[in-house]
Amino acid sequence: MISITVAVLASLGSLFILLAAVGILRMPDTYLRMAVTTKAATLGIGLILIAAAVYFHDLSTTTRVVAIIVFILLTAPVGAHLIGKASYIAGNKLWERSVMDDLKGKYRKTGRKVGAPRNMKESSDEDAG
Amino acid sequence: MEILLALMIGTLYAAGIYMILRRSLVKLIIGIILLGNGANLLIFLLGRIAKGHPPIIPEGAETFLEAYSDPLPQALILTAIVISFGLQSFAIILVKRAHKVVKTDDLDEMNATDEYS
Amino acid sequence: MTLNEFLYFIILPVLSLSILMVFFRFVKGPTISDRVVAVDLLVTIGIGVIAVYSILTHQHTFLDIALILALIGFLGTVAYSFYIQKRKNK
Amino acid sequence: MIEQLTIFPLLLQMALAILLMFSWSRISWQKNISIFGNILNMGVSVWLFITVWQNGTQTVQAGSWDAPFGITFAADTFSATLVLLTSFAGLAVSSFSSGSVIPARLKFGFFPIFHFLLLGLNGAFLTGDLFNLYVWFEIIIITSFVLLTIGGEKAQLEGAVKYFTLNILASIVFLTAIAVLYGLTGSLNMADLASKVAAVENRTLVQVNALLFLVGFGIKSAVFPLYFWLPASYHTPPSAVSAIFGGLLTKVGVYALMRVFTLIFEVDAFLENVLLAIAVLTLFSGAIGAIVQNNIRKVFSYLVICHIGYMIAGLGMMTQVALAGAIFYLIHDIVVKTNLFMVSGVIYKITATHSMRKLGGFYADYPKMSLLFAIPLFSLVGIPPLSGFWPKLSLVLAGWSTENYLLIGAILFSSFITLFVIVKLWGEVFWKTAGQLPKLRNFPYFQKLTWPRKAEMIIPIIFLSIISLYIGFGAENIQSLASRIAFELSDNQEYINAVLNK
Amino acid sequence: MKTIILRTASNYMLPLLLVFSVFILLRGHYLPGGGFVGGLIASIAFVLHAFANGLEDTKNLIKFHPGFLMPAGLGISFFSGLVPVLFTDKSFLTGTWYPHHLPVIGSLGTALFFDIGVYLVVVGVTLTIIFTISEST
Amino acid sequence: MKNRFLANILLTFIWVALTGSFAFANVVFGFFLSYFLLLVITRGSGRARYFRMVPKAISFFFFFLYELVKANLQVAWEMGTPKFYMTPGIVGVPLDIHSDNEITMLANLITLTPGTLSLDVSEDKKVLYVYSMYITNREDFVRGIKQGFEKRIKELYS
Amino acid sequence: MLTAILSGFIFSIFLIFAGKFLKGKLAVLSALVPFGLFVYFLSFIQRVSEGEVIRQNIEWVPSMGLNLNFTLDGLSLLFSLLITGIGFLVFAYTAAYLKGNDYLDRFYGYLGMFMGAMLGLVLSDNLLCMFIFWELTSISSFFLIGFNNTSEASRKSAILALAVTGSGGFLLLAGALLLGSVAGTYSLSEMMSLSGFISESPYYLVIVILVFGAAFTKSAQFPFHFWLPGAMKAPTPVSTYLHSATMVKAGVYLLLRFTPILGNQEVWNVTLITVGGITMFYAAFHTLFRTDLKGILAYSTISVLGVLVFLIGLGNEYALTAAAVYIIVHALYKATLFLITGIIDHETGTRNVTVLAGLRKVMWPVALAGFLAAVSSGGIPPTVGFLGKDLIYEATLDMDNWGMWLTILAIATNVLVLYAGFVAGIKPFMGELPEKFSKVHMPSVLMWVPPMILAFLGILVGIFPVLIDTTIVRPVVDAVGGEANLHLKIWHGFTEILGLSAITLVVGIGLYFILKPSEKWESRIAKLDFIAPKNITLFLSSLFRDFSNWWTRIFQNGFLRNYVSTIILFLVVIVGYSLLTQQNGFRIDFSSFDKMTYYEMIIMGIMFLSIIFVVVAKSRLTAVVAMGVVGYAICLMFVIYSAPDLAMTQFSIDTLTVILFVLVLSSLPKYLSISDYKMRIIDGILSLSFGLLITLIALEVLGEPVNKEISNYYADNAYVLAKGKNVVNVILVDFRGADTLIEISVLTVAALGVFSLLKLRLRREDRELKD
Ligand code: NA
Ligand code: NA
Repeated sequence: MISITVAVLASLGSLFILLAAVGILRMPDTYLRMAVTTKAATLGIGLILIAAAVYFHDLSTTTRVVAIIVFILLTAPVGAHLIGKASYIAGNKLWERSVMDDLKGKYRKTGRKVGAPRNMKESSDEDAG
Repeated sequence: MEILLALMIGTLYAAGIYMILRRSLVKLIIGIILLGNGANLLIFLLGRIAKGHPPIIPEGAETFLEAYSDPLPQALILTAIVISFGLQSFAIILVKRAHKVVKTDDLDEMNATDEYS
Repeated sequence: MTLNEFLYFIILPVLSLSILMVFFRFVKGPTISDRVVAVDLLVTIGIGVIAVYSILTHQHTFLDIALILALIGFLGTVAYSFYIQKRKNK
Repeated sequence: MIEQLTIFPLLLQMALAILLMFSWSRISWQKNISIFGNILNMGVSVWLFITVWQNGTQTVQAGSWDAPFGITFAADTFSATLVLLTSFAGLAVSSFSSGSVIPARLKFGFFPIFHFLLLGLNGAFLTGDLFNLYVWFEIIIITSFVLLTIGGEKAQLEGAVKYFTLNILASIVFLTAIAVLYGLTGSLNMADLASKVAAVENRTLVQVNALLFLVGFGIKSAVFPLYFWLPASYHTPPSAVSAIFGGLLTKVGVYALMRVFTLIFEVDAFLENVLLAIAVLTLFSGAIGAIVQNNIRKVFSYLVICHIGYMIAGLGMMTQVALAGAIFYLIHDIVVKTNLFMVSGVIYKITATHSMRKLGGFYADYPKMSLLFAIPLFSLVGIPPLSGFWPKLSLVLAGWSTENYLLIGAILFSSFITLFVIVKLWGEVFWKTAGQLPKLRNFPYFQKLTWPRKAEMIIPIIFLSIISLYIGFGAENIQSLASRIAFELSDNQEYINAVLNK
Repeated sequence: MKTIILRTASNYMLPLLLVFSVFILLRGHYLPGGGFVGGLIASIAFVLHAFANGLEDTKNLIKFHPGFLMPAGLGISFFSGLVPVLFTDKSFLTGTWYPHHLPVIGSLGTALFFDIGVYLVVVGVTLTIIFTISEST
Repeated sequence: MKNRFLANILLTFIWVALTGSFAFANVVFGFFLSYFLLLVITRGSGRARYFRMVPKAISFFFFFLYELVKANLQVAWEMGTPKFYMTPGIVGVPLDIHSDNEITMLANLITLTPGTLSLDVSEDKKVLYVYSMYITNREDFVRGIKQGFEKRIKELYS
Repeated sequence: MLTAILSGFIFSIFLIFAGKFLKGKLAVLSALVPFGLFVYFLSFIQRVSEGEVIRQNIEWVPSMGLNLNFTLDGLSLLFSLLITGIGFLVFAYTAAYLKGNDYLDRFYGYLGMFMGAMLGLVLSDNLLCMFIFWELTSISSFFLIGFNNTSEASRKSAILALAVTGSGGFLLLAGALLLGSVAGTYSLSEMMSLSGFISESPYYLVIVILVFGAAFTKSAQFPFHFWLPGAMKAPTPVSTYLHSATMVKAGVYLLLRFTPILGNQEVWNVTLITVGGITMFYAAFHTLFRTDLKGILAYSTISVLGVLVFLIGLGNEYALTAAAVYIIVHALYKATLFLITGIIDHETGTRNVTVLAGLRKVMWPVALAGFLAAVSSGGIPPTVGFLGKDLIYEATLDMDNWGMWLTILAIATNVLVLYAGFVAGIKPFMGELPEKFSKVHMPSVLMWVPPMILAFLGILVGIFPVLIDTTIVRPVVDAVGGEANLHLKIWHGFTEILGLSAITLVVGIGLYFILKPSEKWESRIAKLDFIAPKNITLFLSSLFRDFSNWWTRIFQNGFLRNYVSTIILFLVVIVGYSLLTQQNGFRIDFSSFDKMTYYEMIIMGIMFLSIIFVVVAKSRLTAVVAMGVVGYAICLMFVIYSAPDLAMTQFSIDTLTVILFVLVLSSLPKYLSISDYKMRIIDGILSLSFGLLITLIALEVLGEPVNKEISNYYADNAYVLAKGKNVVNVILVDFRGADTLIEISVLTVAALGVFSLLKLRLRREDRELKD
């Protein structure tokens, strides 16, 4: 019974991961690749991890699996958001068949958002030393 | 398996040296890092590798019940990795500072200290 | 077919294939963002591989590594995007 | 507690380093802690030396794990001697640094790092474990990097990039050698390795392994053709740093070579040829390198290389007489080279230049100081009976008995060139009338310093000069020490038994 | 790169990662982990926080210069090695154990304090390096 | 104060889960550990009301799961077929929620849902820029988000 | 005797501290030191002439066979008396000569040191001990020649002199050690009895060559003579003392000392006769072309040294006696001439013999001394010079085969020496006093008395040869192993020797009146300078310097990549040679390898490609990211091969490194691609061979049996003794805790380094290395 559950979960999980892989390979622009991969992979990994939890079938493993899933759910979207934003600022073009771009012109030519405050010293002002 | 790993280690050594032989500061550091990885893997390989048997004594047991992989090379590599990290961090900063002060990135232009004065 | 065989002959190959595809994207780029996305995904798949491997070898210890990967891999992504943005700002 | 005497120098230096870090940026505390600590360290080192001299090899099994399972620290006569010399040089440089290093550098951790370096040196001399030696090497390397770059001047950084890269390369080769050795024997304890390596059937691999160690340590000892990092960098940091580098850093490599090639590997015919060829070319390259330099610190740097050749020569010939000569030279060289770089520091403090072309007039202006400086200078040359003379006797003698005529030629040649170079330096720096040197504003000229700071610079030079003179005139004692070390190295059973508790 | 999203997430992740780092530290003697990895995770937590909130924020958070952790950690490790020398007649670094089994940690011994020292040093080192770099870029 | 206490309890719980031991001592240790850590790092944040949250959170979780699977299938279709049917674009979604926590949660959930990706939040926290693979028209898309995730998040935090 | 030797050194050290008091008139008191010693050595004449050998043995470095063994026999006594006697006069003379010089104390210090060294040299019975003093004479000579250290010419001469004599010193060292190891002792007196044994040793020739090298350089034999004229840059007392009377005779002393040990072999005699013969004539001939008084004296000194070597080479009874006498003769008249030259120089300000004339009118005692010395140098009876010259002819005529030619050579030399002596000792005083010297006055008593004493001694001994015959000369001949049956006589009757003397006299005096020293001659000979040994040596040394430059630049060329490739090439060559020349071929055991799994291959493949990608990447960030992938692949590898701790650490550190890179990358240089195609190929080949070497080594090691004794111990005891289950961690914190403690220290120092590197900014004036 456990074996079958594990097998099913793992299969589903790897399938979603495969999906993400195909996505990143096929999609025509950076944003699409990102949009496709984050979730598919997250779901896939979640399923595989659950499979492992089922397989080991003890409290400490389960809590660890839960922890990993929570971490991934927390970090994956944040990461995707960061790269997405960064690549938009870096000037990566949208796919030519895109229908709209509400962000167009929201960032200055220099790339920094209008009025955005400085954090970890974005510009590298080399001191003249 | 070992033969592939050995080739990989050779590749790391070769790539490391090749990068060090370039004229760019950044490549130099990357080369050093690759070499370090090669050396660590070499210790690992020559300490003999085993699959699926981490050197952790199972719960409830006082010693290993089945095969285990050699913990000593692992400990050595761990030490080596951490030390390399320290050195690499310093190297990265050194390069940054050197680049800033010497105002060139071409290693070939950094040869004033070898000239006679 | 035992569970182990199933994992070994079906699941791991699928994951490996995915890794190869993602790696191809990594090599191909074309932008640095694509590469970073690819690396991010590689790490994620790596977590899956480790999870499967831990079942294969009956070593739940390996899940701890998966945990670390999940936590820290993220930071790499943050750093890269930080850099991509910073470079643009220069 | 007393049983731990062997590692007292380590414990003390570690404690000092930590204490100094806690006194971050309180310079005057740091100076006092450092000097006082080093005096204490000298006491401990003398104590250790006497104990070893009277009772033979002392060991400490760290963590109470019997060798070869834990890490063993062992002080045989060789180690104890080097620890003793390190304590002399350390005390001298500590005081010299207090006087000469500018506050800006002192505020950025000069003293803690310096004590970490001393810790590393002592550790390298005392450890009985090969991987542990690697770790000690690394702390020596990193501290030397930091000391080399502290201040971040252009020349420092350019030199440091080379120093860094080549020393890292040495570490990698060392690590590679350790990997091979572990793969062959499964052990890291040097005494244990002695028998385990001998038992390895595949002698080719053993030889390959030995060569890897040779290259790794060779880079660190700055032998031909592996020395390039040294002339590129030794003249760039503050003189106090050059002093400890020039005196001790390359010697750790030599120590490691001597230890490894007497304890673990035997020097076969091929290795002997390689070592002797290296020795000849090192003597040659170092000597002629020194001739063409005009920066006094560069001159000394090349002489550092040149004189490593004597030690390698002794190792290559591998007779007890030769080893004794090499060790005598090692002892002499540590004291003298440290002293010479301090001398160059004082000269710099007085004139703000290191260039022989610009320097001059010391003899007329500072007669007593010149006389003092003459002691290390002419000790280096080995004007008999000063300290550099004695080891050459053993080395040439060993050369005759092993029929290495080319080597004798190289030894005499390099002695001659050393003589020539130092005499030329004497002419340029001390005799020649000084040209008009520009007066630098705000430069902390020696003349402007307060007397305690002057004393902090001059007393260590006097201190080491007295030791040099002792080595020269008390050569019998040093020779019997060197002979005893040579004997212990070639007949290592006592060391092995002490380490393995047999 | 100030984004609300990252900043908010980092506020959650910092305590999580820190707890996790201590967890990794304490169980190191029994399972994978230990002072190094623990320390690295802890420092990564702060680095993440610095990325999200700016360096000044993170520095204010820590309240003291992370460099202080280096001598402190070294001191703890060193002293835990000295304990057997000072209080028993054993060698330097000999594992000295409190005779009773303790909850959470298991056996309490110098090895644990040694590892805690390692942890602190690693945190101190990593943060010093990264903060210094951030300040001077 | 309360928040801090809650955070403390939450961390204690996580600790217990991580170590897998509910032994009294472990709980106490976990409590003091998280207390200490919070003491080190606290700067005041969040104003979650944990107790009321729980039931809503559970229903929310299932809603999310549903969306996740649905979207994944959609993407799977896109991947599996040789032709591309997508009509991607970036849409600025005006926000009714204002707290950082809420916005973050919304943005993350959008990102986690296949086919969409939160790119940025405007400086004034009024607009969330979302990238999506399927945009038929702006209003439908914006409504979809506001009716779905945003509404539930608002309920969760109220 | 030790006290006698040390007194010179003690005197010098005393001057370091008390030098201030030695200024002015008190300086003359310092002459008491050599005087006391002279008297002390005189007191031994009786005992020594009776054949007694006085010994003193003090242990110094017995483990190297070096002890302070002193013996006083005839030879040593002769030299000791010269050293102290002439030393006494020179010390006194100096007080006036250098009156008012700021550095008079230093000068006396060096003189004292030299005297001590010289005494040590001639009194040592231990060869190594002798070597020490030998070197000390070179060094003190260096300081004395360079006494006028602000003059570049002085400095150069000092260095040249030290370079030549110093290199000879190293030959002596090598020879001494070889001789010592052949003979089994360093004691000269013990070696005498081993003479036969030594000359049969295969090393005999080497020893002789080395000893000759030392002696010829020290005693300025052709072609190593060229340092001596330059050494005349030294103040005249130095020229007198070192470069004519004592130090240059150290080589002669050495040869005499070794005559009973190494002599009586053909190679010994022939070489010495040849070298001595060439030197004596070559140098004597050179005096014709000199106008500087000191130059003339320098060459005539070289000539006389040649004569002495020549005599030692002849080696017969006459020759050895002649040598002993000639040493005395030369010391007496040449010292006189030098001192006179010093007086002339001091009073007139010139040493140019073409302008000097008529000085007898202003300084008649000096003129008298000069005359006596010149006469003695010419070997005119009844001076002591006559005794010497006679014996030389006796010696050459005694040679069977070449006697005739050698005699002619000797006559020619003596003619020229006579000429030189007359030019130096008589010419400046003859003729009309030029106007510009009219204000020249008598020198101080301290200056003219010493040459006078020496000159009169020359006459005295000439008239009463018995004064030195049995007391000094015969013990010398005794000591060098000759049979001393000869008696010194001034009148032998009308023999052919007398005829030869007469010829010498007539031709010499004729030459003096015919030839006038002139600058024209001097400049003419200067055209031949390019083949002079000095210039050839200087040319060779400049070639050597160019070579040094070239060699140093070739290796220390400033290019880091060249350094790295040299090192790697060296490693690949020696390790590769050792690996590829092994007898049994490679022992790679493929069967012992596990089966590969596909996922391992995929990880390896990805890692491999990433490495390639790192190498070929065109942008910095891409390379860094690819390096990250390499790290992650390694991490997975660690997982697969059962190293969870490593995997964790590798992953964390890899990420941190990436962060570091990213933080500093924008301030790092853009990627460069400057190496040309050829360079890349060469580097590629070198790198690949290095990588291949490592792979081969790894594979071969894997075929070796495994020893797991230590790992097993860890596994067995990790929990039982160290109370931990993660064995890796137990090793880190317990079994090998020392490693870890240092490792965190490394980290700490690295952090401090980063901190100081980035935060510390030196103020301009704090920067070292402005030059
Ligand atoms: Na599709
Ligand atoms: Na998404």
